[in-house]
Parts: sequence; structure tokens; C-alpha cells
Amino acid sequence: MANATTSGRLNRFKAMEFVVGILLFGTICLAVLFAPLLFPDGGTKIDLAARLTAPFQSFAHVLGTDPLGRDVLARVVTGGKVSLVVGFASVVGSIFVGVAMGLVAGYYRGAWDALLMRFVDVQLALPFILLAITFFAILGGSLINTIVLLIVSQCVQYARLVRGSVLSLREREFILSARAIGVADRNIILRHLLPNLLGPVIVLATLNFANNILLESSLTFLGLGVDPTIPSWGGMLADARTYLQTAWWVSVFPGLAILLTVLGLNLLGDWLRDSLDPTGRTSR
Amino acid sequence: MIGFLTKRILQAIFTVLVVTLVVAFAIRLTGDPALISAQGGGTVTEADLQRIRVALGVDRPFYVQYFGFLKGLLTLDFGRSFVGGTPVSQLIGTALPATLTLAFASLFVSIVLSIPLGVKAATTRGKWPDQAIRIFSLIGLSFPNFWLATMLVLLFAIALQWLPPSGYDGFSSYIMPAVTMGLILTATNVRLVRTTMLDTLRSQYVMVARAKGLSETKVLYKHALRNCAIVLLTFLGVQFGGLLGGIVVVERVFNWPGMGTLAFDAVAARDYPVLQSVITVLSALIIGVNLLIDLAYGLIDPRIRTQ
Amino acid sequence: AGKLTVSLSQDPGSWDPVDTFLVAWATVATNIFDGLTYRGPDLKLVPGLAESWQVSEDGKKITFKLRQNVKFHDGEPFNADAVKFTFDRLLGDEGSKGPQKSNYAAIEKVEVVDPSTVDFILKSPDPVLLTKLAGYGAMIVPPNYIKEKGEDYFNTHPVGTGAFKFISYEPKIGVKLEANPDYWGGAPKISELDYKFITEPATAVAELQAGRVDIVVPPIIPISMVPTIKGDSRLELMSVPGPTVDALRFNTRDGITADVRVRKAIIMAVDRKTIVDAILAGQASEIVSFQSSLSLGYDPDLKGLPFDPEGAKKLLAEAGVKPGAPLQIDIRGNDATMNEVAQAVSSYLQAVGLNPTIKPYELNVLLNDIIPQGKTGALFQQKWGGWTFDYDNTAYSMYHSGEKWNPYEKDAELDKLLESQRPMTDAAEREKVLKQIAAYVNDKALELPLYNSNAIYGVNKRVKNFTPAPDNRIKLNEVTVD
Amino acid sequence: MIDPILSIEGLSVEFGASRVVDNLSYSVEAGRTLAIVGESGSGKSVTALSIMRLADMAGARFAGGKILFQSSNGPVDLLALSQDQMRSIRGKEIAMIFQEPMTSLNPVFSIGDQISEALILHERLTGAQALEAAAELLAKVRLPDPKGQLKRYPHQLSGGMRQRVMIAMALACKPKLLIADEPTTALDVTIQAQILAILRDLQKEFGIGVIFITHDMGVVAEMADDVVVMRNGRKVEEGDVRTIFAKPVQPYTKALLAAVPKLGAMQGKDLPLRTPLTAATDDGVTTAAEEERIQDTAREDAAPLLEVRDLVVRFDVKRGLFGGVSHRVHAVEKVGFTIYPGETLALVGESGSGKSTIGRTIQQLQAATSGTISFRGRQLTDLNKAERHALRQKIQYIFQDPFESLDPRKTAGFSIAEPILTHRLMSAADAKRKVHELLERVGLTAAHAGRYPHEFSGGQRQRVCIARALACDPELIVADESLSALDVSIQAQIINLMMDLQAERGLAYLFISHDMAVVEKISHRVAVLYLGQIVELGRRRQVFETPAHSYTKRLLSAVPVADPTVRRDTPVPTGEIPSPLRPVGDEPAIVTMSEIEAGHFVAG
Ligand SMILES: Nc1ncnc2c1ncn2[C@@H]1O[C@H](COP(=O)(O)OP(=O)(O)OP(=O)(O)O)[C@@H](O)[C@H]1O
Ligand SMILES: Nc1ncnc2c1ncn2[C@@H]1O[C@H](COP(=O)(O)OP(=O)(O)OP(=O)(O)O)[C@@H](O)[C@H]1O
Ligand SMILES: [Mg+2]
Ligand SMILES: [Mg+2]
Repeated sequence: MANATTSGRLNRFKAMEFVVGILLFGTICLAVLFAPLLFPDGGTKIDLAARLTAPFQSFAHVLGTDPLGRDVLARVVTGGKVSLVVGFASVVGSIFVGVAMGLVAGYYRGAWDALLMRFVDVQLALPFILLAITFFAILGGSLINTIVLLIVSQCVQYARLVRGSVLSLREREFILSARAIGVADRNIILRHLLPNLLGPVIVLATLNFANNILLESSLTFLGLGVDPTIPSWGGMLADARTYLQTAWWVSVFPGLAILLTVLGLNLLGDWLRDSLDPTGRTSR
Repeated sequence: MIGFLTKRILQAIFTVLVVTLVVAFAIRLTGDPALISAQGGGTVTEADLQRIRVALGVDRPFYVQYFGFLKGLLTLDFGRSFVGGTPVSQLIGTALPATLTLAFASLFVSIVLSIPLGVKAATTRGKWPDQAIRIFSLIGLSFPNFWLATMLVLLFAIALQWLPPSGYDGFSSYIMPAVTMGLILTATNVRLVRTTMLDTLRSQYVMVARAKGLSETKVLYKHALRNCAIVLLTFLGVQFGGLLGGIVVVERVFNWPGMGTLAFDAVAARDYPVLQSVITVLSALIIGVNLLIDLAYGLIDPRIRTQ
Repeated sequence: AGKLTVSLSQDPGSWDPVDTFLVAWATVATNIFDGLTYRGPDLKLVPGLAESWQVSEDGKKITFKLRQNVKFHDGEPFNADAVKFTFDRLLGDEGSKGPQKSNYAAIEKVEVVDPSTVDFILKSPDPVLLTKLAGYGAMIVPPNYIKEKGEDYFNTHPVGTGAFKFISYEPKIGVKLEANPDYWGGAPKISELDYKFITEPATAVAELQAGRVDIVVPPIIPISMVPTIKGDSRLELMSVPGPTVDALRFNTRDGITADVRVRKAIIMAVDRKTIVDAILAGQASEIVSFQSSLSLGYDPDLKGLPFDPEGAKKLLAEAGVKPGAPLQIDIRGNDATMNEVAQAVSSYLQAVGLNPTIKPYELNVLLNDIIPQGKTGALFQQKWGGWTFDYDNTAYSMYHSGEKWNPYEKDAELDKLLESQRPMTDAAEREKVLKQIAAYVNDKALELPLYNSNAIYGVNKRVKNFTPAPDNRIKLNEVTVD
Repeated sequence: MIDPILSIEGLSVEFGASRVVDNLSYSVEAGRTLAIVGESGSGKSVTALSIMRLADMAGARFAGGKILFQSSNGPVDLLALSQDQMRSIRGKEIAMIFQEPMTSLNPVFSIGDQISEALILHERLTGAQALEAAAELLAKVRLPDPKGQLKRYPHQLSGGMRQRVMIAMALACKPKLLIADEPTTALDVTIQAQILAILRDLQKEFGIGVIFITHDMGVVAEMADDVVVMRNGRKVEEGDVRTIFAKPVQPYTKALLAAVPKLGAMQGKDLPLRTPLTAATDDGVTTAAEEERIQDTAREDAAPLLEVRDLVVRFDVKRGLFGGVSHRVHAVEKVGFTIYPGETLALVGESGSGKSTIGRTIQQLQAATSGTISFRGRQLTDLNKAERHALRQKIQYIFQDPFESLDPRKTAGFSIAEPILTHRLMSAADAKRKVHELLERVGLTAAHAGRYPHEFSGGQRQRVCIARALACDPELIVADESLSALDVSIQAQIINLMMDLQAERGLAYLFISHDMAVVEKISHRVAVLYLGQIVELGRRRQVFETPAHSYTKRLLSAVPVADPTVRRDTPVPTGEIPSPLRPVGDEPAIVTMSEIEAGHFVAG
């Protein structure tokens, strides 16, 4: 296409974005996938004699050890599994539920809107901890329940956000013209509304992805989460709370792991969004 | 319009009622406050427990307790805390201003930072300011708030001794909590502003605004931003709820006597009156703010107004 | 002169002695109120508002001679009527609303003999009563003040006979006191005493480091922050063995831990010394029975099971436990130290071929549902801190059938032992029985005793003359600040 | 000769790899009007945006050339200025009227805000003064109720009203150079004449130089002093207006002029006439070897296809956010007409008289306040869901603003294929082929299918919309001003396409247009709308040759003639402009129609 190569610099940047994104995210996923091979003990081996070894001191513990003398590197790599699963499942789940709710409410207005939005209001107003404590008191704590809880409490954010955008989009003439053609509501929603409001949804998803990895741990901290011997990035960060002054590495490395994952994901997300968005191709 | 407003306010009240009902019900599923009250005593008999239950009023059937609570609400009597018997209104009286001022200060910090940064990122898309801003925002997302808070405390309160490490007295005590919360909000808002701005900047009316000779600031902040406002406001509404309800960690770290802590402690202690009242007040606020935002949609976008 | 600021981990909510059981309350209240008896940091019982007392032969009557010329902060005199009023209130309707009444259930009534003499008539002898009169619900309160101002006002504006007078209380923020120059024990050396409620450990330490708090009262300083305080030249870490003990108790009813051999194997598998040295940084001491070394009933000669993984494996094999047998450890979700300890325990158990998992619970769910209902895993965390320092207080709750904290064990012999010591008035005699109980429990391996934590105080070096108390009840009238 | 106020020298502009303006030079003198005409997509708008230095902000690159401008601080090369320096020139010294009025107004600000902004900025007026000045400007461009309009928002105005707002905005600071990009496409000829008169007046008064981009040769003849003809990004021919019209040299210019529809060309004919296309080739002008064909397709004997009866559409106007309804726009009042299969009914009338509203109501995009619409004898309100859906295939609506009616995130190909796929008319592969075929029929290429809306020129977008409407074999097309952005040769091509389809399939059109010559050429019958009511309705010949209503007469006499030698001097009009906005309760009088001759009705 004639205009696809508008700005060489922008395109080079985008290519780089993609490469760096794939590299970061791919490496992390691979590492997490092969963690059992790399670290057969899963970072659970306790060595109280070697507790709080600083990083880059010994070959055995390149990233140092935690307060129980476990290898931080092994825990970071192994811990990725729980974190990535929680992050992905909860975000994908809430996007599906929330975006659907928002689209229906915003597009059809009326009773659906009133009903769904009241549900959203209720959900937004309920404090997360109460929800969490009740939820776990009744159903017990497990990874699946954590994910379900996160979905239940977060889908409403997407719903509200999407509804807001739909309200103004649905008055636009290109939506009217799709209606005039007789495009079924479902297709108007999926083909015309959805692509035009995906931007903010992606932003919210990024936020929640990182947030949920961290939340998983604060649930553990409330005593609602999962077995503390199973490592997770959020859990490591939470456990490191009181060691911030004395042993920075215990919190910084899991934090970096989250950062790099989120960074990789974002680069990929932005790249995807840009490639889907026609405006990016010619505007600055 | 008046009719619409009444309808929405009635809906809002109804929603608050549903929230209180859910809360009242949920909290009762998680344990008996009498057991907690009696914990410290020596040998506790069932009679002792019953005595405490009667004193707390939780021996009565659920609906009696709930309606009692509602009746209290009507007269603005929130009852007394199960822990120590302080009137709940007094607790809320100190916690609400603390939370609200902090929430607004944080929102303020976040708005003041995120809008210019987000706009800058959108207009320099792909160049270094954009990159820098995006990476900054991702760092903000990747480390938990207690981490940021603790770092601030270590730097400004302990190493430099410029600011008090915690507490709720005076302007200086606002700085660190508001910055912590504000920076974390900023991290997301920057990205949001950037994305919505990118969509808007393509519009012809932005070009027309430029053709009038308006300064870039006016073009971006008046013409373009207003068209992003619906999304931004919606997001703010969602965040406001999170701010009020999810502020606990930051409140804890800075020892801020706010609603989050109050709610958290009340859940931990199964302090029904405090929890129910706090949630009622918070949900009324959150729902109120979101209602205002819904109304603001019409103010911002006249196309929605005609509906 | 000077102002002292103390950080407290909790807001007690009410200042009324009958309403509370919180240690944080006692930390403050010991400076506002006095009891008839007083127990200082050395845990010796000395006269308080009573100059002396006499216990009758059958232990059912105690006669107190009261101190003269003592006034409450509001000016009304302290006398026998005030004592009677205090206990009538505690045992009457007002007391029924709170948790304290059950601690004083042994008292039948209080009789005024003359303005400076009262008799306590007991339903049954209570060997710990004199200690209990030194704290909590037994604090003497001003009758006229309460009658005039009402109960609610008293809740938030306490008046006592203590070394400091109450000035103001802001819920969730703090409470301010000032010196009582007329204090019967001599005017305090400092003029102002502020307490701040700080829940977050790191925050309390930060405030201490920033010099805005002078004393951080336990139990808030986490072991992990001990080096931070030790590393700060302006600060001093003071720690004394406290009343708090931690154990992992067994589900003796179901599963593999129903077998005493398995329980012993588990105890032998865990290297508690290393745990105490490494994870608790020496801020705790190993225990053999579920009590601290300060407690009445503590037996220094009692020998626990040794750390012996090989022996443990053998015992397990003997009991027919297959390698990889699952085992659940229930802990309090908000206990960071136990979180680490449990993981260490789990790793030791893994080493002898078990397959443990850890399950954290929200505090109240664990305390009021999981444990009392007997829904725990094979092991569950029990933390106990009897301020009376009397093994009876612990042992009876833990081991007597039908007690809340004992969902599993039904042992008639143990019940009998526990019941037998209660009416004893002879302390030495009673101590013997208590030691017997400890040995019995040890023998049956009813729990995996872990450690007795120290009460850790963080103190600014400008504070002088401060003695850390094991029970947090620090009376600050002798303290000075630079 | 005086120095030109603006002169472009060898300008080349590129979007990515494609050069859309190539080595272009022209100049404008103060007090004179330069008309730019040419093929749709030939780079006229891009050149205009380059002068404003907005093209580079939209992703264009200047590959060479200079744009010299006599600014108040002396001559400057606009291409060499920074955006900051440009800012004091834009709006103040050079103003521009943008092509698509719909998307050029910011939807969230009121009209008053948007006009007064430039005044506050450049003329340093206070807010109140600026609003007052804005109201005067609106009155000048002949908007009814100018004070009231200040508080209204773009979506509440009709296409022509928006265009006038844009004109008012551009004139606000009395610039030295005015670039008008198709400024009158949405205006009916009477208002167009008035606006042109105003522009001429201003020009005389302040010595403004004007660049006038248009497809309407009549307007060129009336307004221009000089003409530049463009094609494919290049200048084809340049010269004094009379010379160009009298002695065009280049074949393209000749073809262009030959294709201009002339009012009165159909005199004496009862039915529309399809004429062969005239096109430019390398060695002159050729006319396609096609026969002329009389378009006798209207089947008035059959049952009517569409019947509109007593249609009323009103919009409530609220005062303030919480206020009640104080006024109503009586957009359509008791309108009735029928369309037969194979017939073209033209709907003409003043801007803002309710034409688009009628179209939208027929397409069920707007609820009628009262009245009935029946399609093939069935009332729309009686239809069930499936039937309504089917109807959306049979009736197609082409929106007045092509930009806003295309999804910015979908390619042209997707938009055109969508109706086909929606109604499952053919397989996806066939649809793709059909899309390419349609694109070619409307004068674009198959390659355009992959482009996004913002990558097209105004006329190209309009053709995408036409292709979309044709895609699903409708029975009735409501074409709202849909040939307005096309150059006359493409326009002729599309008119023929429409007529061919009518002949082949018996398609009916409701043709909403301001271009009376085109209307004359293609319509069977004509309805004249004024203030929401039909004032004259009859066969084309009756209405054009024996107009009975005074408004119709005015309309016809206001049509500009494509001959620079006969210039009329329309006086700048004054006085009240009637408005459809009325206080609640103040209902307009309903006109009664009488039949003055068989099939010719006039309000009396
Ligand atoms: N943002 C853009 N990206 C890519 N191509 C563009 C862009 N804007 C315009 N073009 C292309 O540049 C060419 C010239 O466009 P321009 O808008 O100047 O045409 P025009 O002469 O004004 O036509 P019309 O009369 O139809 O408005 C067209 O082929 C168009 O497709
Ligand atoms: N949503 C709306 N709210 C209020 N008034 C409206 C709305 N839409 C249209 N109008 C008014 O209705 C009247 C008729 O508008 P319409 O768009 O039908 O005019 P038109 O005949 O198509 O004019 P043009 O030729 O300028 O496009 C105008 O006065 C317009 O201001
Ligand atoms: Mg153009
Ligand atoms: Mg129109």
C-alpha cells in the first residue's frame, strides 16, 4: 500500500517495538515454561545458613537468597507460572465479561443499561477485601477462586469504561450508516464499536495485569491466598515488605520480573494496536 | 431532566441499599463478633457469648438487625462500634475527611501529571519523550504501592528528614501519601490519555482548530482533550471507587486514619456497625460520583445530551 | 519535664477497663489507672492501691487495706466505696457487655468494711486472682464521675488514680496524657505522654528512626527489622522474654497425626534451634512445653524430644506412614514470622519424607471457625500470650476437654490433672501439678512446641530510665527524656 | 502589476512514497480570486493544507518548492517557518474554509465558542464582544436566528448551516488570504448566491486574495478572476477566467467544460436524458460512442414504491441542561409524496429546510413525530423485525457527509462489502470481486479498497459511499447531496451509472441536491421544500419551465451560469431570515396545495 511506509522512522521504531517485545516476553515465557528443568527444586529448597545472601556474590545464588536462604533466581523463574496464570486468566476473563456488559448497556440503553450499571455500581462500591474475605470464607482459597474473585470484582471497570465510550460512539454517523445498511446489532457492536474503543480497554488491561499479579500476593498477605511455599512474584514482593531496608534484592528482582513482563506485553500490545489502527500509519 | 434526575437518584439510593444489604449479609457469613470480643477472656462459656451477643444486638434475627440499621441511617445514627463502643459517626467524622482529602490530593497529583505527560507522549509518538513516559508508567505499574511508599519514606523521611514518615497533620503529611497514590494513578492515566489523544488528534476539527492559529496548547488541551473527556472521566470514576476502597495499604504505610483502614479493621474485627456504615457512606459517595459523571457526559458531549 | 511519644500497634477503641482485653489498652491504662495490686516489669506482685492484703485460710476471702489520701484525677477521693463500685460494675450489667467479667467470675461480692478496708468474698478460691487484680477489668474507677458523666463519656474520657491524667483521645490516631503531679507514687518525671496508634511495622520503625516516636512497644517490630534498629546509632533495641509462645498443635483425632509416633517423629524432624537462631534472629527462645520461662509451671528440667531426622524417619516407618504422605499446616495469614517459620518446618518435614502444604487463614476464621470446629489440617498454629504468666491459663484452655481451643483431645486423666490444681491455694503445690501437666503433654506429644518470642522494644537513646516490661504494661512515671 | 500576495513555486508534496502534488506553481494577488478546478483527488486540498502548513502535521512531506507569502511583517516562505511562527499567520492572515463542514466543527463545543475563539485570540476581544461579533458574522452568512445559533452544537445543524458556520469562522479576522475549499457544496443556490455576494463584497472592501477550490463551473464563472486547472497533482492549464472558458487549450480543460451540466439544457424534454460521456485523451476530447438514451423508466402505473404521508419531524430544544423544552425545531411539517419504481424524485430546497431529515426518517434513523411512511404499501411501523431488516437492503441512504459516515478503522473495501455480506447476497470471494468492480465503476481503482477513510480526498470518499449504497442491489436509494464533491466529469460518469442502474433494475432515487442543473438532468419529478414544507411538486418540466411558487422561481434564477461574460450582481441581502425554530405552542401554518395542472401542485 502506498501509504504504509509513510515515515521510515516510525516504522523502524515499530519494528523495534515488536522485536524487543517478542524478545522480552518470549524469553520470560520460555524461562517460566522450562523452569522445572532449570530449577528442579522450584526454589523451595531452604538453606537457613545462607539466608539473605547478597546478589552477585556467589555462583550458586546469582541473585542472592531470601530470608529463608532460598535462591531468588530460582524463585523468580518458578514464580512466574502462578503470576502469569493469574495475570492472564483474570484479565482475559474480565475483559470478556466486562466489555460485553459495557457494549450491551451502552448500545441498547434502557432496561439493560439500568440493570447492568446498577450491578456495576454495587460492585464498584463494595470493598475488595470484604468481598475477598467472604468469598474465601465460603469457597476457600485456591488459585481458581483467586482468579474468579478478580474477574468478578474487575469486570465492572471494563463495563463502565466501555459503556462511556459507546454512548458517544453510537451517535456517530458511521454507526448510523452501518445501522442504515441493516448490519445486525451484533456485527455493529463487534465490527464497528469494538475496534473503536479498544484503546482504553487495552490500557485498563495493562493496569490490571500488573495489578492482579500484585493483588494475588496481597490476598496471600490477608491470609486468603495460597500456600506460601509455592513462589509467585507478588508473593515474593509481599514477603519482602519488611526487608526493604536490609535486603533490597528480595523485592527488586520479582519487581523487575513483573516490570519486564508488563513491558514486553505492552510493547506487543502497542504494536498490535498500531498495526490495527489506520491512523498510526500516516500520522506522526 | 428533573424527572430523569429523580429517577437516577432513586436508583442510586436503591443501589446503596443493595450494597448495604450485601455487606450486612456477607460480613455475617464470615464469623461471629461475640467470639472476637470474648477472645481475650479466660474460659468463655456459651452463656458469656450469648451475653455479649445480646449486648451487641447480634442475637436478633438478621432482618431485625438490618432494618434497625436502616432506621438508624434515616436519623443519621450509625450506632456504636463493637470495638470499644465509640459512636460510628465519630469514627467516620475523622476518617471521611482524611480519606476524601487524600483521595482528592492524589487525584489532583495524578491529573496534574498524567494529562500533560499523556498529551506529550501522544504528540511525540514514537520519539524519546513518548518512550520515556511509557517506560516510567510501566515502572509505576510493576512495583506495588507499599514498595514505592516505603522507598519514599526511606528517602524523604529517614535519609533526608524533610517530611514526616507518617501521620495525618498538616500539609507536609499529605505530600508522600498523595504522591504515592498519585504516581500510581498517573502510571495508568498517562497511558489512557495517550491512547485517547491519539484517536482524537486525527480528527478534522483538530486541524481546523490549528487553522485558526490557536496555540498548540489550546488545540490540544481545549479542542482535543474535551473530546477525550468522556473516557477519562469514566476512568476517573472507576478509580475514585478504587481510591476510596482500596487505599488501605497506603493508609497503613502512612498511618493515615482513613476510611480504608476503618473498613479493613472493621472487617477484621467483624465490627458490623462500623463496616456497614463505612460502606454505606463510601458507596453513596462512589455511586454519587459516578452519577455525577454520568450527568457530566451530557455536559461534555452534547450529542449524548439529546438522548 | 519533657514529652515522650510512644507508638502502639492498635487503638483499643474504649478506655473503660471492663470493655477490653487488648494489650494496647493495658500499655496506656497502666499509666492512667491503678489496681489494688501492681505487677511491675520484674513480674513481682506488689501493693498498688491496696497497701496490704490478707487471704483467708480457705482462700475464699481476701481483705484489703486501702491506701489513704489518694484522689482520682477529677478530685474525688479513692476509698472502699470506689472499690466496691468498681467490682459491682464489673460483675453487673455494665460488665456483662464486655469480655472482662468472665476473668473475675470467682468473686462473689465485695464488702465495704470501713472506708479503708474491703473484703472480697469468693465463690471458690482463685489462685491467680491477686495477679488479675493488677490489671484489666480490676482497675479502680471513679464512682461519682461515672455516675455524673455517664458510661459513654467515661469510655472516651477515662479518669483514674494513675500517674498520668487523660487529656484527649482521637480514635485511630492517638491518645494524649499529662503528668499527674499528685500521684501517690510520686510525680512523674516527664510532663507529657503521647501515644500514637501505628499498625504498620515498617511505619512504626520509620517514625522511630525519624525521631518522632521515642518508644515502639511490642509486638510490632518484626524480627526482620531488628538489624535496622541495631544499625541505627540513635536507637536502642531492648528485648525481654515475653509471655507469647508459638506452637504447631496436632490434630490428634484424625489422619496420621492421630498416632503418637507420627507426632513424635514430626517433632523430632524439626530443628527448632536453627529456626530460632536464624529466622527469629535469637529474639526468642526454644520451648519444650507451651509456656514461657517466666510462667508459673515452667520446668527447666523438662527435656523435649531431640532434633533427630533419622529417628523421625524410623518412627514414621514404624507407624506405617508412606513417604510423600500429605500433611497440611494451618497458619495465621497475617503472621509474617510464622509464615517463614512454617515454611522452614515444612522443609524439615519434607526432609523426612512427608509432603506438607501450608494453608494461611484469615485470623478470625482460623481462631473462631477452623480451630474450634476441629476443621484444621494435621498441624495448626497456636499463639498464646497469657499476661498472667500462669501455665494454668494456657494449659486449661489447650488441653481440657470441651474447651474452645481443644477440638480434638479428650483425655480424662489430663482433665483430672487440670481440674485438680485450680482450687489449690498453695502456690508451690500447684506449681508441681502444673509441671506434671507439662510433662504429660510432652509425653503425649500433643503439640510441636516452637518458641517463646521476646517482647522487642525499640527505644530512642534520649529516653532514660526505661525498663522494658515483658507484658507491655510499661509504667512511665520514672522515665526521663533528654 | 502588484506583487502577488501568495505565490507557490514548484511545490511538491508527498504522502509516503506517493507524490500527490508535483511541481506546482501559481500565485494569487490581493483583491483577486483564483479558482482552482480539477479532478477529484488531484491535490487541490493538499495544496491548500500545505499553504496552511497543516499538511505536514497530517503526515505529508514537502519534497520541494516554496510558498511565498506577503505577511504583515514582510515576505516569508511559509515552508521555512516553524509551526510557532505559522501560528500568528494562521487564522489571522490566512484563513481556510474546510471541505467537509460536518467533521470540521468540534462536536463538543457550541457554535458561538468556536467562532469567537479566533476573535478572542487574534482581535483581542473580550468573550462577550467576541460572541456579539460572532452573532453578526452568523447573520452575515444568512443563518436564521444568529443569536440562538450561538448556543447550539454542530450536530443540531443541517449540512448547509454548518458550512455557513465554517465560512463565518474563516471570515472572523478578515484575513489577507482566504482559502475556500468547496465552500458552498452544501448550500442551496439562493444562499450560495448570497454567500458569494458577501465574499465578493468583503474582497472589494478589504482587498482579500481568495483561493477558491470548487467543482461548480458556474461558481467559477461567477467568482473567479483567474483559473488554475489541476489534474494528477499537476497544473494542467492556467489563465484568465474568460480565456479559459472561451479558449481552453488543454484537452482536459476542454473535456471538463464540455461535461458541465447546464441549466435549461433539458428544455422541452419531458424525461431525463442519459448523454454520452466526454473525456480527455492525449490528442483532444472524445465523446464515448454511446447513444443518448431517454430515461423512460418511471412506472407510474405500478403501485407506488414509497409513500410518505403527513410526515412531521420536530426536535425539542432545551434551555440549559436542566431546563425544560422551550422551543422546537419544526424540521419537517406535514410532508407527503410518493415515489414509483424506476423513478427519480428530486428533493430541492433551502439549506436547513428538512431534506436530510426526511431522508433519515425514511431510513428509520430518525423517529417521525407523526405521519406515515409506507414501502410497497406496508407502513414501516407495521413491519416486524425481519421485515425491517430486509427493508434496510431495499432502501439505501447515502449520507451527506462521507467522512463521518465511514468507520475510521475500516478500509473502504470493508465498508463497501459490508452491506453485501450483511444481507448474505454473495460469498466473500464474490463480494470482493464486486467491491473492485464497484470501485471501478465510480471512477476509483481496485487498489483503493485497502485504504482507510482519512487517506482519501473528499470526492473519493463520496464515491466510496456511493459504491457502498449500490453494493446490495437496493430498490430505492436516498442520495443526500452525494455528487457535491465530485468534479464535473466524474459527476457525469456517476450520473450515467445511476441512470444505467435505473434502466437495468428499475431503481428509484430520492435525489436530494442543491445543484439544479444536475437535478434537471436526472429527475422525473421534483419536490421543492421550504421551511419543512413542500411548496411545489410536479414533473421536472413543469417545475423547471413553469415554476409557480415564488421560492422555486427564486431558486431557479439564482443558479449561476457557467459563463464568465454574464455576471449577475446579486445584492447582499438583508432582513429577517425565517427560521424553523419556534417557541413551544407556536405551530407554523400548514400550507395547502392546489393542483394547477395535471401532476403539478403548488402551495397557494
Ligand atoms: N492523509 C493522507 N494520506 C494518504 N493519502 C492522502 C492523504 N490525504 C490525501 N491523500 C491523497 O492525496 C491525493 C490528493 O488529495 P486531495 O484531498 O488534495 O484531493 P482534492 O483535489 O482536494 O480532491 P477532491 O476534489 O475530491 O476533494 C488523493 O489521491 C488522496 O487520496
Ligand atoms: N438533532 C437535531 N437537533 C435539533 N435540531 C436539528 C437536529 N437535526 C436537524 N435539526 C434541525 O432541523 C432542520 C432541518 O435539518 P436538515 O438537516 O434536515 O436540513 P437540510 O434540508 O438537509 O439542509 P442542508 O441542505 O443544509 O443539509 C435544521 O434547522 C436543523 O437545525
Ligand atoms: Mg478536496
Ligand atoms: Mg442536509
